[in-house]
Amino acid sequence: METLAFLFQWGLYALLAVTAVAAVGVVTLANIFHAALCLVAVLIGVAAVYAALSAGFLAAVQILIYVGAIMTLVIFAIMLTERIATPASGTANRLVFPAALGSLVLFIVLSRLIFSTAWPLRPGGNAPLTAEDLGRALMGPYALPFEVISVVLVAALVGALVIARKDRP
Amino acid sequence: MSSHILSWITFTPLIGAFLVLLIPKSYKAYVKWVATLTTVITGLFTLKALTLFSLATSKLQMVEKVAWIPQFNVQYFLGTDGVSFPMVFLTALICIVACLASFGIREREKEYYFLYLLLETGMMGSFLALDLVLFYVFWEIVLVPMYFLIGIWGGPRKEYAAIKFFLYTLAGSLFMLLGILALYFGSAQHTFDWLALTQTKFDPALQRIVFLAFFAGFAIKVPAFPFHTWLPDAHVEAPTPISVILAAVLLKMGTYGFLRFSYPILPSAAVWFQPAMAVIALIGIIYGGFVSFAQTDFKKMVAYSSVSHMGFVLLGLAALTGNGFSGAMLQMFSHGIITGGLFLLVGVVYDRAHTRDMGAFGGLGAQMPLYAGLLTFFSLASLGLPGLSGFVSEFLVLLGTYITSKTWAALALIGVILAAAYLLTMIRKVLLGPANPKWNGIAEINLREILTLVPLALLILAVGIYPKIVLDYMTPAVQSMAALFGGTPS
Amino acid sequence: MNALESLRFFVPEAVLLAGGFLALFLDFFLRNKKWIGGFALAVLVVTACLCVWPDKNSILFSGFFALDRFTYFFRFLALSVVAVTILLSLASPETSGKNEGEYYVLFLFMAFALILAAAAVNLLAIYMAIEFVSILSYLLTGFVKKNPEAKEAAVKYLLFGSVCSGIMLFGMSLLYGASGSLDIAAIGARLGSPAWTGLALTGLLLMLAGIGFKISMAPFHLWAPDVYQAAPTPVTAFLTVAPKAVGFAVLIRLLSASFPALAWKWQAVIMGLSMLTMTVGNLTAISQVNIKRFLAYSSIAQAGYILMGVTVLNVTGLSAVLIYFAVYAFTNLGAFTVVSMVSNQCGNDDLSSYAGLARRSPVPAACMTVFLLSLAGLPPLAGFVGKLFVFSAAIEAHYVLLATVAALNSAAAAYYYFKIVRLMYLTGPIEKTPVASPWPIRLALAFTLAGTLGLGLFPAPLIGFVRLVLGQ
Amino acid sequence: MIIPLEHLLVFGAFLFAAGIYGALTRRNILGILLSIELILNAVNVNLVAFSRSTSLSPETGQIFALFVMALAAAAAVVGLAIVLALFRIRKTVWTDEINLLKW
Amino acid sequence: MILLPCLIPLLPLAAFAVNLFFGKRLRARAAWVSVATSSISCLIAFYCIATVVRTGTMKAQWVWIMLENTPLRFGYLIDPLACVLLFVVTVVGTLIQVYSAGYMHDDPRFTRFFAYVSLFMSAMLTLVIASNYVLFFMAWEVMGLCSYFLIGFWFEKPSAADAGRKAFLVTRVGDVGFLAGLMTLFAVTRNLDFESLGASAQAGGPLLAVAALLIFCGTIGKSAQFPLHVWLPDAMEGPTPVSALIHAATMVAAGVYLVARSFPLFEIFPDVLTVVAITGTLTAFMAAFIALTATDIKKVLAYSTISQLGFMVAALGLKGYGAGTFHLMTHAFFKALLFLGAGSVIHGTGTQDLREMGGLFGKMRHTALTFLAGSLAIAGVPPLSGFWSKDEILAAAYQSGHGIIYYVLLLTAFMTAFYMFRLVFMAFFGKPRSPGIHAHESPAVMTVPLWILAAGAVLIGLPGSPLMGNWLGRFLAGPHTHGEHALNLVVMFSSILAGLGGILLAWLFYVRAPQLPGIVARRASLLYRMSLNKLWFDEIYHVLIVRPFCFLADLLYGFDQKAIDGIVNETGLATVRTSRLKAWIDTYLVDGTVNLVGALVQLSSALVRRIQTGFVQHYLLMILAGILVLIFLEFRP
Repeated sequence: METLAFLFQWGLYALLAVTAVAAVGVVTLANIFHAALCLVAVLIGVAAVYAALSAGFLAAVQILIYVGAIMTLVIFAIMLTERIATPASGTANRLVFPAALGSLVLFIVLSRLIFSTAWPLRPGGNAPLTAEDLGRALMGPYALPFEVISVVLVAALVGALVIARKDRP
Repeated sequence: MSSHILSWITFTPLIGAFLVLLIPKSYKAYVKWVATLTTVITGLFTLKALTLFSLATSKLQMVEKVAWIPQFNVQYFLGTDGVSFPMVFLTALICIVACLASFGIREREKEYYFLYLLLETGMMGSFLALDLVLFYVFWEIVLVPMYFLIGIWGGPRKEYAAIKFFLYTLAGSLFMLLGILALYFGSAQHTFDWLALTQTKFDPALQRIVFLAFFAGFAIKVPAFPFHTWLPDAHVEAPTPISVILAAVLLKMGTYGFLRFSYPILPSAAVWFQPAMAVIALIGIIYGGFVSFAQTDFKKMVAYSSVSHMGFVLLGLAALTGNGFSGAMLQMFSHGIITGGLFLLVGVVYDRAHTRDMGAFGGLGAQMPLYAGLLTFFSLASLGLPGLSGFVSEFLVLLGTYITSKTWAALALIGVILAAAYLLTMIRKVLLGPANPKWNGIAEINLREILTLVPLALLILAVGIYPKIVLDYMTPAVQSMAALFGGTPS
Repeated sequence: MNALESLRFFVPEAVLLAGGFLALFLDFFLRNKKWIGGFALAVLVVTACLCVWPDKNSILFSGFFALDRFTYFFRFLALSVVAVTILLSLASPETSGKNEGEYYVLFLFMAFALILAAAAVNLLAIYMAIEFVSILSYLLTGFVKKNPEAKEAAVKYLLFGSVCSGIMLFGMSLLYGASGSLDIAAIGARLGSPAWTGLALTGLLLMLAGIGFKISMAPFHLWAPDVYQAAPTPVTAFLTVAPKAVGFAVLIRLLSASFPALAWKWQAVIMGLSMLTMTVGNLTAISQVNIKRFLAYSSIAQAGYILMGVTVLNVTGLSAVLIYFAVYAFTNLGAFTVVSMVSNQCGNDDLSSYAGLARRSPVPAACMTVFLLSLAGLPPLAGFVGKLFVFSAAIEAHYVLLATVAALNSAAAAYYYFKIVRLMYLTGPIEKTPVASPWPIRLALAFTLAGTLGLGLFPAPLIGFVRLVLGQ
Repeated sequence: MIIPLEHLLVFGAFLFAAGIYGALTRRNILGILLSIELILNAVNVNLVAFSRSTSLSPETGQIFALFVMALAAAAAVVGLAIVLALFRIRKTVWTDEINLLKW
Repeated sequence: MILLPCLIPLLPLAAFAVNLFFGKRLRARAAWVSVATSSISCLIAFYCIATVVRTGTMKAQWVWIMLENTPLRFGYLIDPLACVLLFVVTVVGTLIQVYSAGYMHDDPRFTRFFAYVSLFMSAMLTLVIASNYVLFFMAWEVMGLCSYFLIGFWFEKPSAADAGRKAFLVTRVGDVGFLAGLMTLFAVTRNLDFESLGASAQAGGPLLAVAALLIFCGTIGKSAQFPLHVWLPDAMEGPTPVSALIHAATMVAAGVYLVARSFPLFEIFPDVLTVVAITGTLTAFMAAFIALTATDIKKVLAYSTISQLGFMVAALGLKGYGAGTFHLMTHAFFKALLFLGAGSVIHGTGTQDLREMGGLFGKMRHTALTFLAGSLAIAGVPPLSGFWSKDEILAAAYQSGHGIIYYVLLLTAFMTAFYMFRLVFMAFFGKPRSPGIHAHESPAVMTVPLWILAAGAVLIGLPGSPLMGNWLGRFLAGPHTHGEHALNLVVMFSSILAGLGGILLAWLFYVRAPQLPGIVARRASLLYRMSLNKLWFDEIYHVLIVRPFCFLADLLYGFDQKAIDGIVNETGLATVRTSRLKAWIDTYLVDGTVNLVGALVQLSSALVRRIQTGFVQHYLLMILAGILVLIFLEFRP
């Protein structure tokens, strides 16, 4: 049991590391297509983290919505707008140095904050949620936001349709 | 009607302004007559108020008070006393005169008279408002028509002059607004009511800050020395009637502000600021005099002479004595009529010759003898010739100042000499000397122009010979003011 | 209150939503799309009529949205702004065409989103409502066909907004983690102790990115000029007012509910940003040549003044914000109404189109002058009342520096407002034909002009109403 | 919890910082959109982690995360639509080429 | 009845108004309006004088304004001193106006001339009877104004226009001192009435001495005393009757009158009196010295006037209150006579240059004879009027103990006789030097006043002479106890000697041996050039005052343009008429916003704009930087 927990723990760390590397890949890889693939990796990695945190429903949604829907869309868009064989040069702008510095400082600041904060941990942690729990919540207290989301999606689709559709004279 | 006489005085021009707007294009010729009639009616209301005015009291008279923004204690509060009434009278008079002088305006007449009458409402309101916010409102209302009047109908650099005038004054008045708000929050009862504020004793530190804030607003309008640079531009570029109003009324709004608000509400700060005020006044007097002397532009010379003469008003204020105050008030009045007249005269010759370069003239005394006589008369009044109003006020200011500081009075006397120097030089260049053949056919000053000047001249003479006719209106107010600063009220 | 109980209070919003879907439905049948605009207007009016003055403040939908007087105020603001925008759109060639139906639908949704945002009292609700407003704004910005600039602006807007909302979300997640709750009042209660200062402040600053983006507060304002310039004029008119208003509503709710204990910290931040915002806005506005871009910077500066009221979050400050917003809405929409008239006629937004406008069409020029003077804060126009109140707030709290900077800024601002006035009155007309003024524009102009003059001359009712809203 | 909360949070912060970096440096607009997804995922990691450890009611964090995903989807749809529309007119997706509007 | 004296100045004022407004219709009758009013004033004045002689001082006062709590009263005060002046001014004034009617006959601005002269009469008479310093000062200034108008009467001539301005400005300097003196006096005594001056001045104190000195500044300016005498010679640009009336007989004597009026104040301070005496003496000598070489007939008389005024001032400074006033009276007559005579000469010959005249005696007999009478009077030949008054002054000097003053004055008296007879000999005797001049006698309207004045010049000394028991002195001294000078034979003898010696020397130089002046001039060339160039006063003032003044004015204006208003305005002026104006306004208008900071604003505007690169990732970087900065600011220790 100990060993399993140990393995699980280190496995999770490894997962985090891999995901982080993939994230770096998303932002640094010269080829946008590769970067998109890296993002898929990150998304899957994050989904795995959700699963590890016993948020299985969320993990599933992550895979379905993100990887399934959004990423397909993105990659489709990439292929629409750019040939895959675009020369690799010049995919980053001239802000690399200040951006790196800024991001680094931001990361350090946030890390320091994270470690210096005494997080008010709930003793024993919250119990894991089932899909049913979430469903009840969405139909209960979160009913209105849930409905609003649907409106947002409708509006977004209507608008996106108008904007993206080809003009016929 | 007489119960709301001050409102009538203030808003009659506004009514007239909208009437002017309503005149259809085909009746364009009547626009100026409607406007003139409006100013005359306003003048009649002022005369009516004159009969109602009691000389016996320093209290506010003909008060009108209605809540305007009750949540903020802002009132529609009009009233008059010896400080404001002469200014109201002056405004009414000058507005009639300048309206007559505007007949030469041919371009965009409707707009012109609309703005002109709007301006009159703003000026009247500024002098009559006794609620600080209301005062500020009127004060700012003045700016906008002024901007257009200079900007549309002005000289070659009109746009520059207009915006410069506008921004200068606006910047100053915004600080004034801050000061007004500071008084509001500094007063226990949270009020903008002038009467209540004068009865409140403010903390000296607050007084100083507010005084400085007010100073920014008022000194720019006066204009006191380092803030005067808008003045030559605005005066020179403005069309003649507007220069007249600028010099005769608008500048007075600054010193009126000191007299009405800064000094009675913030007496300890006034004492604290006394030396600085005197220095600013003296610099204005002497500096203005010298700079006037250096001018070759006729109008600019008169403009700079205003800096010098308004310095006397400030000096009278700085003296903090009864004579100083009455001198300052009288100087406001007499500078109004004198410099107003001078600008009219500059306009007369400019209309004919289309130049204001004094060097281009010469010998006009022979070609336009009537004009020469009037110009000489107003110049002499301006240089403080006894028997004319300028002398009395300068004398009172000097007398008042002398008691406070001999040095100040002595320095101010330099200004008296300077005034003679630049005005006589002007007369020498324009009227005297060999006649310039270029102006041989130049038309003599016409009847309408004379009509605009005569009332002013008569008033100058009357005040100069028997100043009590004006001083009597001011005396109670002066005494209560002097009492604030340790003067002995009788 | 749970969802079912809450619905009773939610009738206006429900009507709005229903109207939106109905309009979408009607779009399939109606050939003349202007009718949909008319329908949308009708929906807005009906909604406004259905709004009932809340006797007491209640929290609806299990703690997501507050139905209080504050919401009530912003409901009206949002509805009026959207209504005026639709009026402008009806007359604008930019927004006319095949897709006009969807356009009005989006605006009805927008009204709904705005009200939600103003009512949100929960981080989730705040995020959702703001994101909803943002998404609709991106869409509306890029709505014009074949306008590369509009598309470009939409892209910039989208990228900028997404990053900002990402940053805000991160801040929200931290706050949530530290407090264990998404309710802004609960956050305030949990994070009140000094031990939480660091985290709460970081959370707030990160959230400021999102809210600052909405209210175009420096340094989060950079998107605004580009977007305002390129978006269709009615949309720009809308964007300069409504999203800002709800941004301020959210900011006020957040600061007063979640961070009252940190006031001594954030007041300095907001004050600094207020001065920065007005200065940057004014300085940059001076050298603009495009009227919409010019008004964009002006609106940035105006946001700076409004932030003065936020800095002093007491009754004076809050009434200052609300009053300023009311007058600013009228004034700015009024200015854009005239801009819309001119650009409908001239087809461009160059300042040079305004040369000699006073000769071409005196009435619009005079109205524009009134609006600009009001923006400059000159009495007796509405803008002055707003200025009076924000200055009062600063002076009352003894923020002399803030007041001084604001005063200097106002003077500088007057300069560039007068630049337009100068063009209209002091220069000759390039073209002689007067600009057209169809009835929707006239209606909008009359409405905004009445507001600008009326609120300036008789501000007492508005102030009374605002006091009532604030429970005084 | 298998690993300390702080470690998860640092992971989230890293994703966040990386996303910010990407948003700042990617020349391709789609690259920026990818980076924004990274940021949103960072937030979601945080939310889920908090919902397990500090949240007063367990479901809030996860539901928030769900909403973030949904809204991200909506934003992505709109974003891609706008990018496509832009590409159609300007034939570019590179940020430094979309600067018609400035100053 | 109480208002009767008020008519004295008001009548000429009415004449002024009538002539000014109805002059066009009056034409030649204008002169008679002036003369008539003046004559009536003269009669009223005589009546008043008689009243004063019989019953003592006449006075009345009304409140003019309130100076805080002190009322400032205006009114008249006719005491013996005022009587003397009233007599002089009305009589001489009227005569000169009669003369002017002839002299100015052909001038196109004939009516204007009489308007001015009437205004002057009004002001002068007001001054004479004024009861109060302020009213006095007001009249004083109006007189100055009339002087300005009349000097510049022929304003088409630049030199006349300039001279008027110079006169006004120079006297203004003195007037300002006078005004300051008034204020000082008021501040100390709270009283500006003449009548109670003696009583209120008893308080004393150094400030009062300063007041006296400052008041004396007025005299220096108005009576052309050193160092402000420079305006008077230039004032001769005016018509000659004006020179006679204003710049010889009356106005310039007002300064002396001022000192006499303020005598109760002055006599408290011996040091001040000494200053007055020295100023007077210096002026008298200096002017006489310059007059020695002057060649313009009016300039000689002008310097002579200055010199004689110096005598009067010196007399007052030497406590010779009666002597000074007496000389004022006699001088008014003989100097008016001399000027009118000179006017007649100019009228007859058309030139003012002595070197072109000569041998006029035969052609202008009336003029010559009367002129000779005047010259004898001024030279101090007994028993003409000048002798008596000058003798009294010399006696006062002799007794004062200031020996040097006495000798200087005596020398001056000698020089006076010399230059006057130099003038007489050059103009009336010898042969005509310039062939182009065809002299003719003036009409009766001019010669009759000459004769009347000549009679005055001869006889007017009598009331003050020992022959009439010093009546005038006693009359004047009524309130004062001093001023009595016993007949002093030494002084009288030396005075006669000086006068006759001067005449003799002049005869020697200009009749007997005409080559002598040239020789003397070569021998004492420095002295000669000093005299000829009027001691370089004008040049020195030009360098020391006028040039720095103008320079300062230009400098300050430049400062105003450049430093205060920014360099932009200068450029603006240059580009006003170019099409660049608009661009210029746009570029520099910010100057208006905060003036000096203007350019800065424009610059920062340009800089701030640059942030808006249009490049979305720059914006994002700004956000990041902004947040980081805020975080650091908030978490700094």
